Amino acid sequence: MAGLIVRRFFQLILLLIGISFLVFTSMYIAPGDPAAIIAGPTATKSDIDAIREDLGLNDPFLVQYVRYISGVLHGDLGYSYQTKQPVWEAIMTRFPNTLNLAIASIMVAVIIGVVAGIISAIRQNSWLDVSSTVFALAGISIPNFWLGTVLILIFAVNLQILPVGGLDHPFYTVEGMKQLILPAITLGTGSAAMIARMSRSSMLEVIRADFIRTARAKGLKERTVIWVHALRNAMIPVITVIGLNFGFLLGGTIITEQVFAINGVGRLMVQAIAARDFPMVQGSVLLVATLFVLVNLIVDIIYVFIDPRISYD
Amino acid sequence: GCGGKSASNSGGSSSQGKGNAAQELTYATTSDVVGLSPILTNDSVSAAVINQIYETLFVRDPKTMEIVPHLAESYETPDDKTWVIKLKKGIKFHDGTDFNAEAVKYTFDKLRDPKTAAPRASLLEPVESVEVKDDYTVVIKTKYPYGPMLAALCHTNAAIVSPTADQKQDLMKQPVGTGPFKFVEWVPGDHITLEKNEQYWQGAPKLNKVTIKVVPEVTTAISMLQTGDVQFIDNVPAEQLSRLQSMKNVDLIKKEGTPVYYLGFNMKKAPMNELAFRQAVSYAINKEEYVKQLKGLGIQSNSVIGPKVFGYNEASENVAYSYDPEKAKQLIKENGYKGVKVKMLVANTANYMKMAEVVQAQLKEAGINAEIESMEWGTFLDAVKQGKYDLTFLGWANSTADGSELLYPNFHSDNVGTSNRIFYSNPAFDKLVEESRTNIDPEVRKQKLKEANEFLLKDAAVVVMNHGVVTAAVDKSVKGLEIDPTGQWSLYHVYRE
Amino acid sequence: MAEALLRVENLVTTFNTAEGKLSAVRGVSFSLQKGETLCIVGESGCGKSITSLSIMGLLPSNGEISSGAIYFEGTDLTKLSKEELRRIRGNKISMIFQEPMTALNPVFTIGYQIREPLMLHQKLSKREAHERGIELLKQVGIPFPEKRMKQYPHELSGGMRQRVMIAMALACRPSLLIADEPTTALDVTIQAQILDLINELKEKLNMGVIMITHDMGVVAEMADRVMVMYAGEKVEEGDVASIFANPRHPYTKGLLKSVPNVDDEQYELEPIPGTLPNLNEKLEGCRFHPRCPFATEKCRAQSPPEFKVKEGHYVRCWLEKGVDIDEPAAAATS
Amino acid sequence: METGAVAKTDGTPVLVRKKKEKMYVTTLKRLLKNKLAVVGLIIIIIQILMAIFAPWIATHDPVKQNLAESELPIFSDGHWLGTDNYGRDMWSRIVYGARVSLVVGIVSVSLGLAGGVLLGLLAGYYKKLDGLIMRIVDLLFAFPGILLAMLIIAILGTGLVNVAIAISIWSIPTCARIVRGSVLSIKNREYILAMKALGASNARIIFKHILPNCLAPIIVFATMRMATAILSTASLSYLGLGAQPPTPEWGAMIAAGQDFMWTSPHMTVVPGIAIMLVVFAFNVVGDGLRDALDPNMDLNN
Amino acid sequence: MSQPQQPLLKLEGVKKYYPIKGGILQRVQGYVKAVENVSLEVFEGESIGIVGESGCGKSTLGRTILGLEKATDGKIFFKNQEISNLPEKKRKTFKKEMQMIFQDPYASLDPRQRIGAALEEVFVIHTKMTKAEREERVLQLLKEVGLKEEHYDRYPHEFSGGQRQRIGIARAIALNPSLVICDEAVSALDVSVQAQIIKLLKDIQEKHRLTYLFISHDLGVVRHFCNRVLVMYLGSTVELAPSHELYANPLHPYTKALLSAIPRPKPGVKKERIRLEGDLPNPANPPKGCPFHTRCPIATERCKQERPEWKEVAPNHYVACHEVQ
Ligand SMILES: Nc1ncnc2c1ncn2[C@@H]1O[C@H](COP(=O)(O)OP(=O)(O)OP(=O)(O)O)[C@@H](O)[C@H]1O
Ligand SMILES: Nc1ncnc2c1ncn2[C@@H]1O[C@H](COP(=O)(O)OP(=O)(O)OP(=O)(O)O)[C@@H](O)[C@H]1O
Ligand SMILES: [Mg+2]
Ligand SMILES: [Mg+2]
Repeated sequence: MAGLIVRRFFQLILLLIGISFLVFTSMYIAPGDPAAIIAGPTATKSDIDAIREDLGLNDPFLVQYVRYISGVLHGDLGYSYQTKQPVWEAIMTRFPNTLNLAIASIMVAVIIGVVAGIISAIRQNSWLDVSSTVFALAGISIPNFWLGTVLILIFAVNLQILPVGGLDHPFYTVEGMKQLILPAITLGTGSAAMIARMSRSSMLEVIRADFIRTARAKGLKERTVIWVHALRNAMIPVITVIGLNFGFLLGGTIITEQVFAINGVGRLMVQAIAARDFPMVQGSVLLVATLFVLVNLIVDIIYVFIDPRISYD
Repeated sequence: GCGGKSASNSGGSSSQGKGNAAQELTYATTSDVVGLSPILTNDSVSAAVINQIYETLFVRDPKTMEIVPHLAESYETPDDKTWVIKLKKGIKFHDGTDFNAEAVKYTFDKLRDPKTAAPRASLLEPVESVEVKDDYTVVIKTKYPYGPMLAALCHTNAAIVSPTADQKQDLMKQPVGTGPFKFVEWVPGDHITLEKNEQYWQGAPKLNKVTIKVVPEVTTAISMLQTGDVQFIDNVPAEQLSRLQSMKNVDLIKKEGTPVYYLGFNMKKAPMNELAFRQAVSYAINKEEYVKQLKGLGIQSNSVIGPKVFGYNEASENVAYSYDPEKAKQLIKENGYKGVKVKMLVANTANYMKMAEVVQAQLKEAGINAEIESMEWGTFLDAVKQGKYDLTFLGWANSTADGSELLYPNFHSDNVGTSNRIFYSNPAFDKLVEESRTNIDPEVRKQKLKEANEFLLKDAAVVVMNHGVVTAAVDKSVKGLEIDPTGQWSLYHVYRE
Repeated sequence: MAEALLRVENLVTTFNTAEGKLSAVRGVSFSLQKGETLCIVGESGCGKSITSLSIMGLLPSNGEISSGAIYFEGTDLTKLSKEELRRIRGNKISMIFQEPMTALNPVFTIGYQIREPLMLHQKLSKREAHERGIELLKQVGIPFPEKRMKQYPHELSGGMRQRVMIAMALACRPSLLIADEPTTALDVTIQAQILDLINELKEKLNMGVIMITHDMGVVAEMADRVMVMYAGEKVEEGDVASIFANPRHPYTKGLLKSVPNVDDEQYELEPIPGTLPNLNEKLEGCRFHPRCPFATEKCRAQSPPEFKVKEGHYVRCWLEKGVDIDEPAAAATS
Repeated sequence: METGAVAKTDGTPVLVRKKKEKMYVTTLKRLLKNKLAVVGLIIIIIQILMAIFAPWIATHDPVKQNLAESELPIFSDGHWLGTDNYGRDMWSRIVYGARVSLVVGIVSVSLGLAGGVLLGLLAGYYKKLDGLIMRIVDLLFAFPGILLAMLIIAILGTGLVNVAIAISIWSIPTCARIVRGSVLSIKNREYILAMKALGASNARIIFKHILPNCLAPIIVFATMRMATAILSTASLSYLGLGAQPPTPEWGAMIAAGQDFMWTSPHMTVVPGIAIMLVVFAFNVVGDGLRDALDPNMDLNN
Repeated sequence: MSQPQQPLLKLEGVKKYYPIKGGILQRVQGYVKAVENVSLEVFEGESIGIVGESGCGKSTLGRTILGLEKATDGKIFFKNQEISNLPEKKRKTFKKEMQMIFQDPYASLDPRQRIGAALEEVFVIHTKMTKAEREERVLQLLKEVGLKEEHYDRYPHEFSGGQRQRIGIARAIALNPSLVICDEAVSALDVSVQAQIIKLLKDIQEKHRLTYLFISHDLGVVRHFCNRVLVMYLGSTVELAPSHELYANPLHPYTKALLSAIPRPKPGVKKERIRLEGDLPNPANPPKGCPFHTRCPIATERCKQERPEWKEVAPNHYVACHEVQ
């Protein structure tokens, strides 16, 4: 296990170098000139040229990349082209929001998803199963924008019990939790849907295994049989999906952040891409990649604890 | 929302407040400011905030669009390349330093310095030098007679910054100006807080606190307006009008504005470089029908220089080729444009997409197949610059509200490849524009602009889709808000009741 | 006569399969007294496991009891609700399953699985259950039970898993133990130890035991009574001495002849020719007749009823009625 | 999986066996016993027919504007599903939209599956490849979608095929991880060991024994992904990659309708329901398939 | 049998240790010594019975010979070629010749594959038979192990324990291998079927000079089936002798205890059996000296200290015990 962690750490460094190069190249290849965007529509050629020179965009590609990556290796993620703010600082003002939102939504998703999935597995083809299926499908087919807006309309505008948006109170305060509810539900439903379907299907596989019969033979309550004996065996694909969704949420989710006016990483990254703000894009991609590797590492470790037959040595 | 509900318990003294309403205001903007230095930014959101913190030497009277001195006391033009500007005395920056000629020189020189890489350095491109004559007099020398000089000085990018502060700190993050509001805090991506400048030279503003909040989604901003989390939004999209109108606590402000939106032809390519084709397209487009789609948030005018812009002349309206499907069809038939395929490059913002969809359908009616290709803004700019299009839609905010500053960047051959995105290049037209720019007599300038405008229309270089309407939706408690036709506004006179 | 511990009456268990409804158990009846051991023997696939699973109410999802009754201490298990049945399972009736490899949950430690029934039915605390678990493992002859408690099933050998199953089944000192080939994976020394343990508990708790096994040695050692099954039916039942000494059914005889003898190397195995009929095979008459060397016309036509050989010894074979089965009456058909 | 054998008709077999239907026939039969799955199949078939015969089914020209009749609600005269903000007939747009949306949905999910399943199988099975493949997958995951789309436009240009490529690349990391997780737990099962003992090649073990046993999560992923794929088309066409206006396409219709949620909710609801129907259909068919392929599943309930 | 011919399979000091992990970090805390220093020669055409306490490493030995587990140490020769460190690719030819019948027939069958397909697959892997040929062969195999054609299209879960075991047997003998490791291959079968299967295995052996490693607990079956018997205890070999000799004259105290514990199919007749007392040793931490000394009735001080040698005490009769001369 320690070996796994060390190995992952080295892989992470390689991955980060790889992805930064890839992002750098893509930004370079993709059309759009950061200087022209910063200068705005009114800019003249001389305005743009001055900005290009200032940002060092006239240097050869490799020079630019090496300059960037050596900065990163020294712990300097650079400065935003647009706002001149240090990238690290910009990301870190957003990240706590994204993290809060991600945690809240994954909690919503896991609770709803696993419960719905298991109920529909043990009551396969009953009305409960069908309605949970329909719920899950709605969850995945309804665009977040639509759901978020409707939720705002109902709970914030009409009932006035929850705030419309924003995320500026600490998550442990009542205010903060209130602010998290709607976005967490909006984001959570999609993940919940996937988790529900996954739990259902892998539960159905497990529920007919011999050891479930053993558990029943012991006279265990049906609840224990399902929630302890079957669930743990069915968890591998479910944990994978949870990990994936959590990783995805940690990357920020532009639509929900937009709808609920949450100052998160997703919005930052999208704006940075729109503005061709290379250092900012790089910084957020590196963050997302690191987080994702981390989440996956945790998932891989959880695998071992869920299924002792799995080993990585 | 950001403490919107708690707006009622501002313990501070609401001295000028009418009744007991808290003199606080939250404004929602769809995107964050880029920065708070007038020198280093060039976008409308930053400008809106900068306008509350900094001030310019001259301003336009929002009603008459006349240019009047603001930080300046008066000006004279001893010759047509020299501007001697007298400054008001006793004005202080927020950091306590004096506003004086030195500050003006510092600001303008910094803006012009290529090392600064100011995005709008071109604003003062005609300026040769800025000299301090005495503490409160600056002398600006231009390279050539420059007609729109005062208009340029009204522009946000020409707002005066505190030199001391600029040397000490990053104005992008900690702005220091002379304006009615002082900077308190900026949480990037989330909000900016301003407070009243008690020492403001015209007397302290009525609002104690102003919050500029980033709410990227208009529908959410409107919901916030409805719940009272936000009191003021601007740039209302047409689709949201009916919702806003149905809201009892909201006033809608609409005003004819300076922006202009037009369809541009790629003049480097056939058949767009043929007048007949352009005429056909102009005839084929039913602008009225399009403007109707804007539900009152657009003005139909054929003139490139809009009604609110210096240089407009009503007489020019009729010079343009207005909607006439028969003539369009006839031209198409005569010149064999039937079924010709053109690529319509569109930036993916809602209003351009709408223009594209409507025009595409109308052109199809006339027999021209336009294929829409939508693009993200940065890509769009690149593609346009490289001329990878046949037709496109463009807009110009006209924030100086001066016709020369519209025609010169957009259509003068000097700017082909940058702001002249349609590659329009015509010596006769260039000459007219130059004349309008290099003369400081307003009447002469007006005449030249009229001619240039009509020249463009006759040449069917562009098809004007509409002129903008500036809008705002405010909570009924908000009083005294006035919007400039350029879309800018000041909160100085605003109060709540 | 006192109420039997378990009385199975005309049990019919069917499966829904792609080929339609199949009966795996066809009208089996037997009973078991407290403190008695009944061994069920029979050809592999004849329905022994399914019979015991029917008693437990743990048939595979495509199986169901289509008729018959199972009285346990006087109550009909087939009529009980799931919850009532659950309370009995693992507590009063427990079962050792045939496949120890798949019957243990792969993701829980041995300790966890063995503690569960103790904590549930005997309301032991986790620590007490742990101690008890270790003790149980020791009883079934698992070395270093403390270590084993922390291991996962896949880390144990086949025999160890089987012993864990046994320990779990014995955990709550049930009044009825169903053991489906409990010692197949065990070496004879451990087997002896386990059999002793079962006998000891039987004595102590007056437990009834149903034991399914193929090992005639085990049968001889353990059984009070023996039931022989063939193709889903009971063909012979009697006390252990008379079954071994005086088997009446040709199948039983064949079975006993196929036992390899440890003490005599020259002993020739005599397998019964032919194979078990298919579940869906429509067979007129006695289900054994295609393989029976003594089959008569009657056997082919009519299913034999149960004949009494002597008190407690019953057989279902027409030969019982007058024909001497030591003289082949007809050529064997295989 | 191998099909149940069929006795050859050339007369050679000595042992005659009742002719057994092929595996897929059995599966299909089992599938057809599942009522919900049949409903799903019917919906899919209808949608496909709708796409193929769009010109005959649509009542209007889907791109023809009629600004005078814009935003008509549902059940208006002549437009039973109403019209959009340009007065285009919603029903006709839905019908034609099926063409783009179904194709993009199916193609991109299949492509994504192909890539993801392969990567997942390899990573899960071969310890040596695991690190490399999974980091590539992480890289794909962390790589911003918009940037990818812009890159595809820059390199491959626009067009529907490229949309499918972009969306399928988005599906790969998720799919790969799901598959890998299942492979990790299946590859240690005893029957895989048994296949190794028999001398089965790794390819055979992976594709014939591991893959079928981790089919359930793959099916779930694929059927759920359908929704996301169709919805993502909208954001791609917004970036200029997908179907461009006025071409009708469900995802884009929803996206366009969002501005009109207050005045004309049907503009989002109608295409939303269309997508949901497709996803519902694929999901219940997927469920049915899963059950039909699972030999442990009882047939009757 | 014991002519100085080349052995088909030769083990030299084979060891297999499993790491024991624990703690949050799943660190290796020790090793289970499942197979400890086993050396053995197996000749073509013979059957060697392997008996021993459950958990003594019989299955692990079988899996290690097949290469399913990598031996921790030692060498394995098959037909004179060392196979213990052969790369996976080169193994395939040997795999065809070495087969294993797994102890748990159910777990070793792919739950999603019908029996017919599972059996045919063996031929797909190793031969170029046509579909029809394969099918014919499979039907024949099914018949040989006492299953029916109808079973061809069934899934593993639809069989009884004994039927599954027969499927495992059919799969292992399908290719006429030269070595079959039978891990409790007949334990779940009733005696009549067992007798059939044993007959079948013997017939094949005669026909193809097959070699069996026959792991079993049923000493009766072993006696009938095997020429030689190997007794294992706690990963080590303790005795090896021709079966008649072993049954008649067991030397090692563990073998004696084992033989005395066989239940006889004679109700009422109770034979006195040797009960083993003492602590069962821990395979992770086997005792010093003779692994059996903790339970041995005749253990001496020497047994506690010194590991007994593996020595030939009579022709072809090997034993590892200090007390046997
Ligand atoms: N789920 C099932 N579906 C269909 N048939 C089944 C199912 N389970 C068992 N059977 C069949 O039922 C019959 C009886 O099976 P059972 O397991 O009771 O046999 P058994 O007597 O225990 O045999 P063994 O000694 O081999 O374990 C067998 O022929 C088997 O094929
Ligand atoms: N994967 C594993 N991890 C750890 N220990 C293991 C593993 N597999 C087997 N062992 C241990 O190795 C030892 C030998 O196991 P093996 O399965 O070879 O025994 P066996 O002789 O076949 O026993 P049985 O007759 O009960 O099947 C046991 O102590 C077992 O716990
Ligand atoms: Mg059985
Ligand atoms: Mg074993």
